[in-house]
Amino acid sequence: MSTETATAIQQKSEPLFSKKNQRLVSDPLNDNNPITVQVLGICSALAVTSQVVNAGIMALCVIFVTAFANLTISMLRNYIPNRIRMIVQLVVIATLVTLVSEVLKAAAYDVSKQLSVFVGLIITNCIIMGRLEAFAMANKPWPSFLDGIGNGIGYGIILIGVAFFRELFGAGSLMGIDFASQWPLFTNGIMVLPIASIFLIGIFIWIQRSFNPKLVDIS
Amino acid sequence: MSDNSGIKHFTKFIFSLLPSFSKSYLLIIFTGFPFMAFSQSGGGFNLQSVVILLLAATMVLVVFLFFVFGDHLIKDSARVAGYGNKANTFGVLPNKEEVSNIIHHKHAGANKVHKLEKGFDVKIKGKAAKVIEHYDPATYAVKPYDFKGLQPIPKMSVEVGTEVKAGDKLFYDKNYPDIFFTAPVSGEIAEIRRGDKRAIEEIVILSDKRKEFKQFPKLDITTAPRSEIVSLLAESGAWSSFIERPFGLVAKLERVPKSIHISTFDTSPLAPDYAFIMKDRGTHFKKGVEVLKRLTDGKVHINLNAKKKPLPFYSEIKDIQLNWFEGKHPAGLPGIQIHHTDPIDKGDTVWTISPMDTAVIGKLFSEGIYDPERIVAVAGPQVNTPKYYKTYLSANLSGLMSSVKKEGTRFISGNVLTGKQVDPEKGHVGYYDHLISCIKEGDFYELFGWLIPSYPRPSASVTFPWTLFPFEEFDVNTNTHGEERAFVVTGEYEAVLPMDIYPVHLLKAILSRDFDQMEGLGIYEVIEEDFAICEFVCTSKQPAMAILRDGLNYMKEQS
Amino acid sequence: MNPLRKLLDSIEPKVRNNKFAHTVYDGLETFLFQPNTTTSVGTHIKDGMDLKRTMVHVVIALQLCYVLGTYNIGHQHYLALGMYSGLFEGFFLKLMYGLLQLLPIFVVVHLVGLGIEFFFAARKGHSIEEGFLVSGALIPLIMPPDIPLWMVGMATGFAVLIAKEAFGGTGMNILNIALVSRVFVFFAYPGEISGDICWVSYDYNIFHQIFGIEAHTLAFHGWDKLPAKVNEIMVDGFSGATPLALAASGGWEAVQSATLPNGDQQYSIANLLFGILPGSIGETSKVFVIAGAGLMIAAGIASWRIMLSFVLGAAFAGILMNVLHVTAFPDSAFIGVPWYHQFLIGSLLFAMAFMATDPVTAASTNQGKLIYGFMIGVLGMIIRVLNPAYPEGWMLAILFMNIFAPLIDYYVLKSNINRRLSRVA
Amino acid sequence: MSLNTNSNSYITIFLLSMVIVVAFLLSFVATGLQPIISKNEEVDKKKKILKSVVFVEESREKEVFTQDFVIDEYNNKIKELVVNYQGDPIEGKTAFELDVKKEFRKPLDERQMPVFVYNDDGGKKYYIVPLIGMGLWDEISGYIALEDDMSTIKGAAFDHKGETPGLGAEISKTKFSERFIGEEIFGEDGEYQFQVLKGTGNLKAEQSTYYIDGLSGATLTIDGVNNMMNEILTDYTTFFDKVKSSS
Repeated sequence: MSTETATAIQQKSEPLFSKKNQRLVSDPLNDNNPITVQVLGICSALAVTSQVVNAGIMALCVIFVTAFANLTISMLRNYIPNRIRMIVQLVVIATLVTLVSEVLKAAAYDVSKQLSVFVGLIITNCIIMGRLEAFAMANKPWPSFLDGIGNGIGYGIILIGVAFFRELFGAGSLMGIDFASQWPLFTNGIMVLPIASIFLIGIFIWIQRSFNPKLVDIS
Repeated sequence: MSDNSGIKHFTKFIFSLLPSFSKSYLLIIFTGFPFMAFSQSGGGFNLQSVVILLLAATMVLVVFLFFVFGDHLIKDSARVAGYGNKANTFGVLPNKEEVSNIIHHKHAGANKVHKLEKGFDVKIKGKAAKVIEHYDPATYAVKPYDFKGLQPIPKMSVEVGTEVKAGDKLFYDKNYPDIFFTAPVSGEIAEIRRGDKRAIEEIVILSDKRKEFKQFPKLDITTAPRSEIVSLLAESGAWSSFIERPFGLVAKLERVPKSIHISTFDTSPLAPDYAFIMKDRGTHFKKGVEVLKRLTDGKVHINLNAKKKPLPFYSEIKDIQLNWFEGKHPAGLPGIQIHHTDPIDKGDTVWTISPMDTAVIGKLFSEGIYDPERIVAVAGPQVNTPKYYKTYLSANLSGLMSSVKKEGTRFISGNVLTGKQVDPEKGHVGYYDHLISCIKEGDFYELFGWLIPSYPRPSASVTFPWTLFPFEEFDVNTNTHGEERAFVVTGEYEAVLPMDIYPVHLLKAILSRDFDQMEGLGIYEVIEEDFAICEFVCTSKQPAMAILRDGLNYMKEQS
Repeated sequence: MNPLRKLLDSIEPKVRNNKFAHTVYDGLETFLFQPNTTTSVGTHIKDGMDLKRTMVHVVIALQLCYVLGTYNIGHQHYLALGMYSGLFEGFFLKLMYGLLQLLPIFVVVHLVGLGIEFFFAARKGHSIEEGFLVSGALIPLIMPPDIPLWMVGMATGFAVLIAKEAFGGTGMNILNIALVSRVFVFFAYPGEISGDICWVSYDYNIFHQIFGIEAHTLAFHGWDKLPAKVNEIMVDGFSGATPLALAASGGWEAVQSATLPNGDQQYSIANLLFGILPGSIGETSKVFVIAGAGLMIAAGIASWRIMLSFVLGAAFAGILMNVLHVTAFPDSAFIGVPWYHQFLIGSLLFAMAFMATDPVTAASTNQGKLIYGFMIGVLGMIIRVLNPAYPEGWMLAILFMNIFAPLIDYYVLKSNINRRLSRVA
Repeated sequence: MSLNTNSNSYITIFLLSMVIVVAFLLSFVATGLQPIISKNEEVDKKKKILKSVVFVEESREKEVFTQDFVIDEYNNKIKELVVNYQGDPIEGKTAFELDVKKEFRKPLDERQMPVFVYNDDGGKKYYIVPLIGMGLWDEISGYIALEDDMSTIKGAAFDHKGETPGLGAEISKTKFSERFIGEEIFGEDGEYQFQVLKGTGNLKAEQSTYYIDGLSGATLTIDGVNNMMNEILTDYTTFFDKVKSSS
């Protein structure tokens, strides 16, 4: 994430990557993961994780949308009328999602076909709305942007993690490269079904909680 | 009377089966004969099958006649030997009276009998023989722990060395300063034994054997105001024999219960025969009931066993309600009886008292003395000659133990389900107990004990071969027969608890501290002793009574 | 004292400090010996019945199914290959074939299942619970006979891990463990558990080779009978189609008219009753399943309420189907199968006796059990007959009702609560 | 903050300006990308058609069917044709743009039926017919290519929307579609004969060119495939006959 911010101008006294700002990105990766801890955005995690490539592209889309929606809303936060802030947030998200969807159709038609409605459904992804309400409305643009990126990545790693196992054991391939589909072990029908994502996310949560003592008290 | 006649038990058992079709396996065996006959001949009637049928019938007849003649012979020889009228109790077949007792439950007359199908009798060897011996030990001790709902450190009215008479105040609880706990006998306070955190365990009285009683005023029950009756009961120490439901605590002075229940029989394992204990105390009992009538707005309920002929004086009392019950344990517990006759709802208060304590109250009002005479049964497989002892409340145990095997024995004041373990030397009988149970400790391993049990043990499960013979009594021990597990098997609690209550769900509601659910599922209607049989049968070995007490305490705090 | 006891006592100090070793030791010890613990709080005596004994009675009730299942695997194998077509011809050969086919499955199930149980028990510092005794005995019986061992292992692992340990171990699971393992195979490797060829074991595994079962076939019947050519042999007249598949395509007539290569009726009533037919390992025999169910009811271990209402529910739905057949869908074959014959095909009775009655996952109130059983009966029959994709409904119906069992209990309890409240009002 | 962000006029102005900005942005992007997107869609459909006649293993599909290859191959080798039920060509219609699903719902005499004719380098002609029908759960579709005897199958490719993974869903795999190659549809007398059998390992499939193995456990999806092929190919018979007699 550091490459894309290299051009950003040094702001005020606080360094660009202060401890606090680093935490904005690293927190959602583990301690405050939007999927495994906040249990948001599950619907798309179930639907688009049958292949790593799809999941990766979906993750990129979400990272893009969360980051820029956060950025936009944060910049506008003092101008947005409170009564219609939800609508404004929605319009911003919808615009970004439509952009993403169009670009995807042009650049990677196969993937966009497989992701089908789920790109459009990023609009309803609770993570984005949640971050806008909880963070971007009250913070400056740069931290908001970082928060968006962090949450997007937090979402993305779980998505790709789930997709990794689903593709490996469901289709016997990885990143679309088939190497094991002749072995029945790697053509597990459950892994092809969306229900596998529930198990996998559950197992991820299980593993995460048994290694991260901070999370145990939350439940 | 020969109590060891196994054959007699067996025939009794057969007779008890005849009227009830719930246990029909014997019927199946008998109806099996003709079928066997037909199957021999491949179905259809022919000469061969008829012959076999006749042979089978003849065999049954011969066996029956053998029993009848043998029985007559034994009875005749008993008569010759000089047993006189008692000769009728000998023999292999039950006599007429016994049979009619088993088959027709006529004691209840035309009254309604509450037949409780559910329940389980834990049959243990060593029931007390109906012999009374006098017993007056050196020490008696009152144990504050016996009274539920009291602070662990009561306020003492005496100190070591004080001379007391029977009925003199010993201590009271700070929260209920009007209820006194008094000395059962006259003597000197020998010791105030303290336990953890200086809680008082026992107040030991060295008996002077003179039996001096504190004289209380003799109140006229019919005219004295209720408040005076109450305060006399509270002053004398007889008050603490009232147990208040819900929660099963010592009754509060200010409450007026909607009814008072007396259970005149005990179905728990090795239970003393109340009819035997009470048979000479009719006048005091009747007087006591008159007192109880003044205490309640509602009725005094006397709950009788429909299977036994009741003592005559129960039915002589006017203006009370007699309820007849029939069934296995826990049919004799007041909690179950109340559930069926006068259920406790939220806000209700019901008191229970034992018939013996009622008689003590009767004596208090007729003679003006608090005379807590007790007849205590010492019973159990570890006792050589189980019998009854006439003594006073809270007697020391040491002298009772002469006929008991001490090695590897657990001594329990009360029955084996709800009693407390006591020390055979220093221990004293509990306040509410009329029984000392002596059973083996079960601290030994058993190879494949869960699969192939090496000795008979009581069980509600029919997977054990000996459960086919329900007359058998067991030499029990305190082994847990398995480790504690999560609740897995369902329906086993319900099968032994004759109440419209879901015990497992109630316990789960307690564990999850769900106030509304506990109340809704009827926690007010039960106390620990009602769930004792559930805890006994539990295959998961869950501490049902402890959980229930926990829940009751929680409910009390919340309300 | 018992020398075995002495041996255990001498081992104990050595494993005391190792958590895992101690759990294993504890499991072994409590298996061999009833422990010497005595009562401390509450009642002074306890019932002789414990969970181990309860569970082992279910396992005992399954033994007849195991025996017949073992023989049936062998019998169907040789039947499919056109050898020893008489029921008792080649008796020991068939028994041996079945045993060598079943035993590895049984061992794998227990290795995987107990391994996971031991691991979690050690991790939590608990003693090993006996819940897997029953699950482990049930899982092999509901698998197709020629299922690959690794698949059984995975299914068992999945079931124990996801359906049980994740919920907190024995007594806490929501879903029936054995059925979860089967549902795993069903959805993960559908090719292995559907269609006509999976219900008969054609191949020879390594144990068959070691013990010379394959060599026997080779020596006495030639190369033709070896599995490489199985397809041709099948076409010669043996069809692995189960009565269910036949009923689904052609109704009861199709079941009755199926024949073996030698011209005998394949699914006579006697064969259906005794379970001499292709199918999952242990659930084919109606007679032995009923015997096991009877034993469990007599021993008071399984709920007769669930079984009874299950049968009533299935009969009710079956009759309804028959009525529909007459009135609305005269063309649909499966609907027209007489309801009483529905009991003879598929695993209805096995599901009734051993699956629906699992006390942990079933409804826990007595009235609840009646509703629960009835609903399974109705639902299962609907899935079996009306659903085009899933050939048998009980697995899904039971799992479905497992989820609803707490809801049923909730309403039963609520009625109890209302009864109590109405006393006050 | 002096700005009263809650006044009605402010809200109206804010919304209006936002809508205008967003509308401009989106329409700009959409118009810019439209040509690329529609080309993508076109290639996708052409690829499906080509897959039935150019057999490629799944693993190599991505390498072979590149965008350029598809467009070249399709434009150079495929001739589109729309026929009516009597086999006569209908002018003024492009087969590529016909909505097959809608057409096959119409009565036979109103139907416009697309045919794609593939001319391979050796001068041979293959006739590709679209298939559409119902599987177990949802729609199944595909293309089947016939050689110019109008009976031998050159190749087939199937697609589905929601068949059971591992069972019915296998029809979209080349493992299944390659079994069609070389089989025959119509018998000696011109009757429809072809059938996908139940299960695998059928001796009948090895011996006869009219039968192929199905998928074990996916009886109902296979029934769907059979029905679909039977219905649609029978509808084309008059056209096939005409082609045969003309050649």
